[in-house]
Amino acid sequence: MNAPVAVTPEVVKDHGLNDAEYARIVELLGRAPTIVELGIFSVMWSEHCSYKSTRIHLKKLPTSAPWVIQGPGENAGIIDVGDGDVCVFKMESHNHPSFIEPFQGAATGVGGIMRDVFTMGARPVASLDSLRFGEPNHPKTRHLVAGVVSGIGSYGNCMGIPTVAGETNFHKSYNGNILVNAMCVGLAKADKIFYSAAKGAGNPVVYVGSKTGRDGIHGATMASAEFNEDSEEKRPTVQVGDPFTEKLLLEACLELMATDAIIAIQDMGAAGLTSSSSEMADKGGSGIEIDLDKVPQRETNLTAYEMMLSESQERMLAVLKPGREAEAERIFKKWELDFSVIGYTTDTHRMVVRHKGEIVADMPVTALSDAAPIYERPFVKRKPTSGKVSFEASRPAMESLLRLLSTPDLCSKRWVWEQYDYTVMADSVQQPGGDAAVVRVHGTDKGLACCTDVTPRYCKANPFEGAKQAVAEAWRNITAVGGLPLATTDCLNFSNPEKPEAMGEIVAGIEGLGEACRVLEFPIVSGNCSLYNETQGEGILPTPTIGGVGLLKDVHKMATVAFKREGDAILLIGDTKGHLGQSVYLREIEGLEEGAAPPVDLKLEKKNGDFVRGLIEAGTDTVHDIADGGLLVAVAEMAMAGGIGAVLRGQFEADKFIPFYFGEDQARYLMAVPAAEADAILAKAKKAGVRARHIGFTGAKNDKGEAVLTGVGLPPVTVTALKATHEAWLPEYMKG
Amino acid sequence: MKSAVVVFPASNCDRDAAVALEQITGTKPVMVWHADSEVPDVDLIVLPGGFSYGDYLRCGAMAGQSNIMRAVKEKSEQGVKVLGICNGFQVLTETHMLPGVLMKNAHLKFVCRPQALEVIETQSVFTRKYQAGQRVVFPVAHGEGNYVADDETLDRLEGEGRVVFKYAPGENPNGSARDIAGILNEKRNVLGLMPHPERVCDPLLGGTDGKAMFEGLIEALG
Amino acid sequence: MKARVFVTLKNGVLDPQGKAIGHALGNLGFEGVGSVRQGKLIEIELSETDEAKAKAALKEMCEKLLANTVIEKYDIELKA
Amino acid sequence: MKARVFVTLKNGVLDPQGKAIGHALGNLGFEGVGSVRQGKLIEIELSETDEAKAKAALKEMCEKLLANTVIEKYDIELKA
Ligand SMILES: Nc1ncnc2c1ncn2[C@@H]1O[C@H](COP(=O)(O)OP(=O)(O)O)[C@@H](O)[C@H]1O
Ligand SMILES: [Mg+2]
Repeated sequence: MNAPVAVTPEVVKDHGLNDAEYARIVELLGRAPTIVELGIFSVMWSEHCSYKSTRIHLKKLPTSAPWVIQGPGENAGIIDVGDGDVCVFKMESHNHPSFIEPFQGAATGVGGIMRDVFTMGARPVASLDSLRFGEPNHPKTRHLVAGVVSGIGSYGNCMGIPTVAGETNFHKSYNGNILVNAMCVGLAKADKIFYSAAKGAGNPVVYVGSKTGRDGIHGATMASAEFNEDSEEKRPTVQVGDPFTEKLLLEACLELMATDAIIAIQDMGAAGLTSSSSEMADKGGSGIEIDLDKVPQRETNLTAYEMMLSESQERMLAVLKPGREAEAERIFKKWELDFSVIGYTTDTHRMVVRHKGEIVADMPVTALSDAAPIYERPFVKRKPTSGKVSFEASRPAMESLLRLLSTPDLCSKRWVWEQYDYTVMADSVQQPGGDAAVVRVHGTDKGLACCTDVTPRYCKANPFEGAKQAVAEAWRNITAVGGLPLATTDCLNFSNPEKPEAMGEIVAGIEGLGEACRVLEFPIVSGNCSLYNETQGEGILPTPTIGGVGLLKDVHKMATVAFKREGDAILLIGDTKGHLGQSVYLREIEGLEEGAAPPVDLKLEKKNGDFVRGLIEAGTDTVHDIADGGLLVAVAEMAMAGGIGAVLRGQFEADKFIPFYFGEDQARYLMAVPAAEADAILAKAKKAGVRARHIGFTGAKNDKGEAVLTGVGLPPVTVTALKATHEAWLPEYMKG
Repeated sequence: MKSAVVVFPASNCDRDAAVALEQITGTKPVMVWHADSEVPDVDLIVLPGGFSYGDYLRCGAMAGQSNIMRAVKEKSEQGVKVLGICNGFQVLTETHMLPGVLMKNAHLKFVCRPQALEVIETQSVFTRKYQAGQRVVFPVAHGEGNYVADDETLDRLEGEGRVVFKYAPGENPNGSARDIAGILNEKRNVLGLMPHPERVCDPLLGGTDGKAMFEGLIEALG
Repeated sequence: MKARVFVTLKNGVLDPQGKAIGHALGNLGFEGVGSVRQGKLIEIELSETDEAKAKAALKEMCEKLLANTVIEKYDIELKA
Repeated sequence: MKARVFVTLKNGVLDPQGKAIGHALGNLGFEGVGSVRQGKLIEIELSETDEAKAKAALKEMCEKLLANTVIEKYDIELKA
């Protein structure tokens, strides 16, 4: 791209702009765009940056609550967590880059989301990762798992931010299109929040961080185009992450933020300099002029086009109060980072870009934001799957349990999280393996509970109920550790919005999220959409990943899943109807993916959850929500975590074992309480109108004195044997 | 006891170390920047964990060449106690203040987990509050903790009672020679170890086994 | 036969390690150090004695495993 | 002047990375692969034009920073 490129119809098409969109650009400018302007429009109007297919639907999501300080629209969402502390968080996808180069793709995904959080003045305190891979026996899967996990670890570990929770699942629909969703949670002080609105004219615009190279040009447009067979061949330049520089950038930014020199600040993420400069001007109602000759450059002969579209990592743009440049420069030099004043804000509402003495772009700022196309794409809502499910009622439940515990989806993910430093910062009070991670607010007794959740097979069967379930499960996981769920972030991974069926999944999914978030008072404060997740026409399972954040007033009262004492009564909270449709049991044991997704009664969720949280606040310390795999899997997890056995004595008929043990009814929890307190709790539940049953005791042992899991229809198996099965699959698989 | 924590670019356990020290000693340690060339007058210098300089080239290599390490070395020669944790241990071997090197973990992956250790040597200012043979659990979190030295060095370390911590038998997380987790220098005033005692000084974080190290230091150093 | 395979980052790909090394050399007082790039050197012993065949095998190894050709390039050197 | 510095593990020092590569090559079906060792290649641009002086500087860089001579050895190659 060294010689000036003519803007021909082919060039326009290569930029992913259709005829109508191009005509609109010409109309907005009153002339044909230059190549630089075309590039700028193409990234800003891409699906990734403009949300053109989803914007009208996203408007339906609830985004406010008394504790929400900043909803969607900024770099990250912000909620009040009391005492002048605020929590800043967001999740983002890095799916396509991670498929092409798993290590760097995942690493830069983590780096990008961390910048979104610290650009708002927050110190990141926790990182989470929601991962979906293809089938284990697909030839690429192992390599992708290894690369993605070590990429996430290498970035987070070097940054010194604990990676505390996530998900790791496998399904054939992700064979050619894995999902890597990274979430970052940070803490700031309410009076030290930074925004991206560059208000006022004549203020210096400064560039800080790493130098600009030719990294990831077209990254943003790549994330918006369907994969086909030769995109692996095209091999677009992937970005390489430099966590060391990012760590310096974090410290330098926080140091500068401690002064009052900053008017606005924004990281350079997708579409780098283009999106950061135009969005800052747009939000501030100002204009911006930048001179590309002042941009620190890593390579020679970078064109204006390349500089505007480069996605080099670890860079930030800030607008300072006039006269504060030297002070800021001193800080960035101390941290050995590049610093350059590259322009000024103006009052023209235009973005003007100069290069080598010439104006290479000059456009109204709103042309890139408000004027971006919005589509009301046609959609059809598929009928949700339904019908009776078939299963063999007499199949031995214990054998099935052992098999389930060693399936790719239910096995222990220790192999993953042991590659992440989850203890750094010395505030991880609940570590991976529980329902939600809990990170103490440094220097206080408060804790943030966080988790990521979604069950894509439910979303496929019923996009609306499935999306509700994702929110409900996140809410439940936070509740299960004793947290009050406050707000969510999302990563809406769907397939091609230009196909009415897929668009139908998107629309129903967003409606489901909206309903659940409203009823549970769990608003969405940030997030992102990743569309076009399909390979050769085959879409992924709809995967609206939910990242939840909640608050514990006192981390000493946190609950964990591990059984803690022998002789405790095991209580089951919630209704068990034995819903086997779309369950893991049906898929793994019967080989069937059929039936309706479990219905989610949000009022019931709330009632049961509030009841459980109340008990935790009153001292109950052992709680687990019931999710994938059902009740028996949950009991096994509690036994394995505590190294203590259990006996289940069901008052139910023999032909109902399977639905009782493996059904995936929602709104349920298990807890273990001292036996002497069980009756009082059951009475309390009755009063609150919450279904609760005493289903067994902890502490079962065999005649050798070993802890066992046993019960009606369950011949005893030692907890050690359960654990061995549960821990074996992933490390064995990764050995190859 | 007066203490200092050295901060390198991309140190990331500097705060953890400072919090543990403050909690136990009651006074805030002095934070010393890597580009400084002097260490204030203290009784204990901590080289914290992290990824100094991104751990690029070799872990600890670039930090080992920093201004401040010249000063730390001098102080240690005067008898000031130096505690290198994780990346700090790597820096100590890179500056030859401790023998041997820390190579990539034998399985080539980063490993983070609670790690059972055996206290081998209690004749040191760092371990005097532990019992010989005591089992403790400290977290490990490193990609390069595989201690390597020639047999002669290893024999000497063991013979002179300078191996203070070993990974519990059968639980070596990184392939380290003779299960070595932490060693002393000849003068016994410099300790390097891979596991993180500063992350287990609070029952909420999974234990308090690390506390005795800092309590021992206070007892000895006042 | 002995082979040396050099795997280096493609031009234009950011090399954080090289950058940091260059920086450290500067801090150590070395002057006139320009760009620094870090790559891998892999030494392989092969039982194959035919040079052309060995080269072909090595090339395949690079493509399949030794180099990540999205961001790296490789060079092969043979010694009998 | 351009220099290539090769930093490799001394003989006798165990090389888990090399071993893992050897293993992976075996799994991929490559036959006749003997020992595999992995080292570093560092490419440095120098403004120095005198070969002897450049060599001396590079040697010092290796001793001070680029190699850990407890386990590594180094080799310097100069190109004008
Ligand atoms: N990629 C990952 N990174 C960190 N932790 C993970 C990852 N995958 C799974 N985990 C952890 O493993 C545990 C089990 O995961 P999952 O079965 O998805 O939990 P749940 O059913 O409670 O949502 C959780 O504690 C989760 O945080
Ligand atoms: Mg759960």
